[in-house]
Amino acid sequence: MNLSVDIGGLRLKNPVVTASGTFGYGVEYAEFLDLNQIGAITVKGLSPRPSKGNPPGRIWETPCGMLNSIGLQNIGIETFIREKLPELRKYDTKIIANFYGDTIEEYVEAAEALSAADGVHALEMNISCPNKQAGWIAFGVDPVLTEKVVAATRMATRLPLIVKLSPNVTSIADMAKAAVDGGADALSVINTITGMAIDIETRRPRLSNIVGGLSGPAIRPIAVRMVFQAARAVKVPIIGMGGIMTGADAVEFILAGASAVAVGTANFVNPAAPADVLGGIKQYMDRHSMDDINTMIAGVIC
Amino acid sequence: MNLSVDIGGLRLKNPVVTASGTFGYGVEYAEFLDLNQIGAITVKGLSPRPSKGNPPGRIWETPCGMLNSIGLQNIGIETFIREKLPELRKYDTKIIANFYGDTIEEYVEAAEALSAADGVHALEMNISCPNKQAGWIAFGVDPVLTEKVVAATRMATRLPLIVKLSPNVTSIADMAKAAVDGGADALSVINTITGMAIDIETRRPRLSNIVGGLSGPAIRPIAVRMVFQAARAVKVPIIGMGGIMTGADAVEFILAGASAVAVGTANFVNPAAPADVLGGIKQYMDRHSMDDINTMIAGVIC
Amino acid sequence: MNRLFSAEIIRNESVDDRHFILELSPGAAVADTLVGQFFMLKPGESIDPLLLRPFSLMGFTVPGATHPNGTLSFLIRAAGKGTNILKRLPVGTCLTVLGPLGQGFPPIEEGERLIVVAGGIGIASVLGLVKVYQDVPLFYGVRTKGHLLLSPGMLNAISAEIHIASDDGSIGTKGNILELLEAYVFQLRKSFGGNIKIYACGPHAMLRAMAEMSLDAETYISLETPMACGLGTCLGCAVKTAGGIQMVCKDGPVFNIKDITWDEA
Amino acid sequence: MNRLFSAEIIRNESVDDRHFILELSPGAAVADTLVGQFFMLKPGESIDPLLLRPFSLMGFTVPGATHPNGTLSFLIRAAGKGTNILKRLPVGTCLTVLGPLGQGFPPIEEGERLIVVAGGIGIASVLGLVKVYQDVPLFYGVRTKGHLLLSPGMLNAISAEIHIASDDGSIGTKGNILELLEAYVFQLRKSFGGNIKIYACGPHAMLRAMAEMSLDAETYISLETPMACGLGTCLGCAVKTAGGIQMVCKDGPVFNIKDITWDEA
Ligand SMILES: Cc1cc2nc3c(=O)[nH]c(=O)nc-3n(C[C@H](O)[C@H](O)[C@H](O)COP(=O)(O)OP(=O)(O)OC[C@H]3O[C@@H](n4cnc5c(N)ncnc54)[C@H](O)[C@@H]3O)c2cc1C
Ligand SMILES: Cc1cc2nc3c(=O)[nH]c(=O)nc-3n(C[C@H](O)[C@H](O)[C@H](O)COP(=O)(O)OP(=O)(O)OC[C@H]3O[C@@H](n4cnc5c(N)ncnc54)[C@H](O)[C@@H]3O)c2cc1C
Ligand SMILES: Cc1cc2nc3c(=O)[nH]c(=O)nc-3n(C[C@H](O)[C@H](O)[C@H](O)COP(=O)(O)O)c2cc1C
Ligand SMILES: Cc1cc2nc3c(=O)[nH]c(=O)nc-3n(C[C@H](O)[C@H](O)[C@H](O)COP(=O)(O)O)c2cc1C
Ligand code: FES
Ligand code: FES
Repeated sequence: MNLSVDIGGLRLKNPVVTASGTFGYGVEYAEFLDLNQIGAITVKGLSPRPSKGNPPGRIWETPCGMLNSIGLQNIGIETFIREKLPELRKYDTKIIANFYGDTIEEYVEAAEALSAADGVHALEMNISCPNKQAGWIAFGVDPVLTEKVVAATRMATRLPLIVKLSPNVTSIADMAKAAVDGGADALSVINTITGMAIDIETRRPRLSNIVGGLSGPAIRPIAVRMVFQAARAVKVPIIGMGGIMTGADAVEFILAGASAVAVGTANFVNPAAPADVLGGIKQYMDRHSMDDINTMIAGVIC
Repeated sequence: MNLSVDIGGLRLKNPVVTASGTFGYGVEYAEFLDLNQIGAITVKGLSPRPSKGNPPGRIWETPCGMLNSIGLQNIGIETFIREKLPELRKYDTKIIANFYGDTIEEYVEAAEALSAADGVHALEMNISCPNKQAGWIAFGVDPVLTEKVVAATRMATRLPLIVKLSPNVTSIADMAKAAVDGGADALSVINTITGMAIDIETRRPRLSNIVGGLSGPAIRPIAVRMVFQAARAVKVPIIGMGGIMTGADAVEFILAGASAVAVGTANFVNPAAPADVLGGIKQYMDRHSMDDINTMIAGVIC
Repeated sequence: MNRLFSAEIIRNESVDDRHFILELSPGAAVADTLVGQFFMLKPGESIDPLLLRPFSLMGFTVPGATHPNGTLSFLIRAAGKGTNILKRLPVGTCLTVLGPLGQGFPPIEEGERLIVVAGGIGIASVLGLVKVYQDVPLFYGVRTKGHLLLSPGMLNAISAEIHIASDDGSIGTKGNILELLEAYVFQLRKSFGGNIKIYACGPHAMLRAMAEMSLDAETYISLETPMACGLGTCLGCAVKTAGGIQMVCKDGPVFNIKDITWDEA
Repeated sequence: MNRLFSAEIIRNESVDDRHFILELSPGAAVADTLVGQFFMLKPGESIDPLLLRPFSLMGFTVPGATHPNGTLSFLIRAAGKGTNILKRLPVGTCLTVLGPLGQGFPPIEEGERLIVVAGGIGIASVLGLVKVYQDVPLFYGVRTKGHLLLSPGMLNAISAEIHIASDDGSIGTKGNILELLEAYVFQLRKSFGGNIKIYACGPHAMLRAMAEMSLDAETYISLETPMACGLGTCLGCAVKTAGGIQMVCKDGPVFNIKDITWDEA
């Protein structure tokens, strides 16, 4: 059975990767599953300098989902390279470094620093986190700015460049095109959807940041739709994500047009989720006598 | 206890209304609750001429939600006025006629016809149904077109005009402003979010229309956020909706900025839901010794 | 008579690995129910699964001392999320129930002959017919012996004329139940000039095959589609018919087979 | 020793209307657990509620013939969706469990004196301390007699020195347990020159009040925040400390009270 897929020059042994921010720096999960067995580990979003994130009141559960406003807390690229990467290099899997900047210059700086590191196989550029304020967010929702920031970052790295799109837009197809025009080798679809919850007893928002990003099974139908639309709009491979809990969910994304899938919130419910999702995909392929996963990509009949 | 609220000139005895398309033409539910006790009945979306909607494969359940692509099947305004309205006039509640057109002219035509009818108290203009194709959808996602179609319709009626916004946009605040600039007396926030589901066994979309609208508790955090953002952007009252199942959910929307709330998908799970939601709001007000619901509107502390 | 009521589970019994019988004692009087009508049950109190699930009424008992509103019983296949939750609910649990809903099978008039056809779990919708009209022939097709949902003994007790076919021949005739049916109707037609009626429920493929057969009999079938409201208001359970789109929950689930447009249904 | 395992419910017993004791028999060996550490339990198999719920280990039994991996017991308040589901799960149900997680209370050294303080359901986190260190004084505050989660008899069996206060005076001293505590520490300090340690768990308001008291004792408290991963990876369970943001699930839930920044925690 061939499970290997190509994500814009990044060859994965199988299509299951972890979603940034839901799997720490990867090594924390070695206890629960064999990290060598997953396609890639995407690490928590990194910035050139450490970031302390938002004040407490960072997560809240909602129907079949959760809101988070971590605010991109991270140890910074330097510490990541020094402390985490050597650990990660021990595993026979690909490492995708998710990163962001507050300005175009920071994006470029981050991409350069990560590209120079030994053991980073691809970059995932987050232009879409709903927890950052003001101008920043425009990178993820204004196609002109998207193309600009992607193009600048593109110049700064030879690694496969994956751009992670925001679902908080009118047209995911336009955003996908802008990212590809800017030079993206692949797309990640989707990041979290902006939501809000209020404690009716205290009248205060559940999150200190007021709004946060919705993830989990609740958003899956929206994510599948966006993967489908993005896949029809551009030719580059797509990593699909949003509420994947099982192999069947993953297959739905692949049929919709994803070449790989990322497991996110599911890791909190089951720290061995990526392995279980992979197992489910294999079972499905067995049952349908498929011997190459690539024949399934975008296989929806409509 | 004062529960009465004003929705752009439409005075409701209490803030609980039904969401269009989830309560038929109202009378079907007389068996399950006292229709006199709810704030208003919003009827299924009407068009100048009857519409047969989409082929079967119209609904599918998803985690804590459902997709629908009914495609706005309806009996047409004429039949509605002749057959349903006389029945509805027997109840001491307000009737909100939800409607749509395929062109600006049809919007105007619909608004005129409904305004001339005896027993319609307000119009809710649907510019946001994700089940209609092509140009139509632009009314709900392009602020320039929104303002234009609302302004034209505004000229065609003296009834309170409620514009129902699409959540499938980058900025709900901009859409809210456009609708108000066009002349909306109030806004309904939100319609369904475009989603998709695939049957992995047959590889076919679950809906004949491929995509459909996601509703139910799954979308509640997104809806609360949009009500909050819209309420901060404009001064007109807002009818909040999206996944309201209980009184507590309704209170969350009111605190976020809604002056009234609509119960939608919940009616399918519990045909007496509007009465139960109203009961829950009253209990909350009792518990917090509130004697006027208006003091609660937009009461979130942040 | 409120069609929205609460009912207590008084029996939840496995028939085999996948099927179980759920018997409910309603908390309020239930309207008279025609065979072919259905009820919607809420699987537990969670909002996932969200919607009520539709099930045909398989049987009922009349009000009595222990159950002042009688009992309702359903034969259910554990097909997915909701039915698997129902399968595990302990006796004593209270469920939200909506019904009776939809149109049942039209009553059989004097001088008409009824033949009942069931495929698999479809037996649940039509079993009541065999009980009501007594000794009508029942044609029951299953994959294999293990899938027979009622024992031959039980079946024989409700009708003198039971015809069983299984795909693998492990019980009854080997092959398709529709072949037996066709032969039977052909024979019956020779001796009986009146109106022969066939009432059927089973998998989509079986019903579709019946539509393509030229049986000289008026045929009514019970259809299944996903449902939300069960009341004809959401317009979700559409089926294409000769007369345009109809709602399975309100105009059906029983339809004259002639009226169904099969290409997309 | 896998921290992700399945465990069978062997006891699910009401303490009162809102509280219950859940005892589990793990399907695999469980790592040694310090008092103050916690486990996360999955409430049923549904995806709503979605996340695991954190609970302090109240007690355990060592491996034996019936339960080869010992047992774990939790005292739980039915607070919302997840805990209400747990409350109704029948004995024999298997649950997914993750743990032990976090940092427990630091071990007591020779020559130190421990005082344990609990408010309401907080008793679950600290009860183990009273068992482990034997006859340490326990200060236990409740609203009213009915809220006492363990009978006075049970409490006396585990420590000779139980101090109870209730808001309404229906059991123990009327008033705030912290007043009793304050007086006790003041007295103890007169006779004891060594390190006095107070380990506490209870409602946020109680812990905050403790932080504002000037008790001459090193105080450790167990905090609660909503959690997703329990492993320090989601960065969701943040608390503000003197040393910056820390994670309750990994750096805590036990913290030195001095380190907590209360204005926003
Ligand atoms: C009028 C009618 C009568 C029925 N009578 C019976 C009966 O007597 N016994 C019995 O076992 N089953 C019966 N069914 C089918 C039964 O309703 C479905 O098997 C059940 O809803 C599946 O729910 P689930 O949560 O287990 O499956 P899931 O796959 O988890 O359900 C997902 C969604 O799809 C819908 N769905 C899935 N399969 C079907 C289906 N075949 N028909 C309709 N909706 C479906 C569900 O309602 C739900 O909304 C009947 C269906 C209809 C419409
Ligand atoms: C380290 C730790 C130890 C705990 N030990 C115990 C214990 O021994 N006994 C006990 O009864 N309770 C304990 N709690 C609290 C318990 O976890 C919550 O009451 C429970 O998660 C509420 O879940 P729910 O689904 O019933 O409530 P819901 O309100 O439906 O939950 C909604 C969401 O909020 C979170 N949440 C709500 N209240 C709390 C809270 N107080 N603390 C943390 N998260 C919350 C839930 O995890 C969930 O994500 C502990 C909490 C923590 C963090
Ligand atoms: C707690 C949390 C933290 C996240 N942090 C990041 C991040 O740092 N960078 C990023 O690109 N996406 C981040 N995400 C988004 C996820 O990678 C993913 O796109 C999203 O959660 C949808 O997938 P899911 O529903 O499977 O979780 C985060 C999500 C969660 C829940
Ligand atoms: C089956 C169905 C049909 C609907 N039809 C209409 C409609 O005709 N016009 C309209 O404006 N909104 C329609 N809606 C949207 C609802 O009115 C409401 O905005 C949406 O479902 C969100 O609320 P909820 O989550 O409470 O259902 C429909 C929704 C559903 C589920
Ligand atoms: S299920 Fe709603 S119309 Fe039939
Ligand atoms: S719960 Fe995830 S970091 Fe603590």
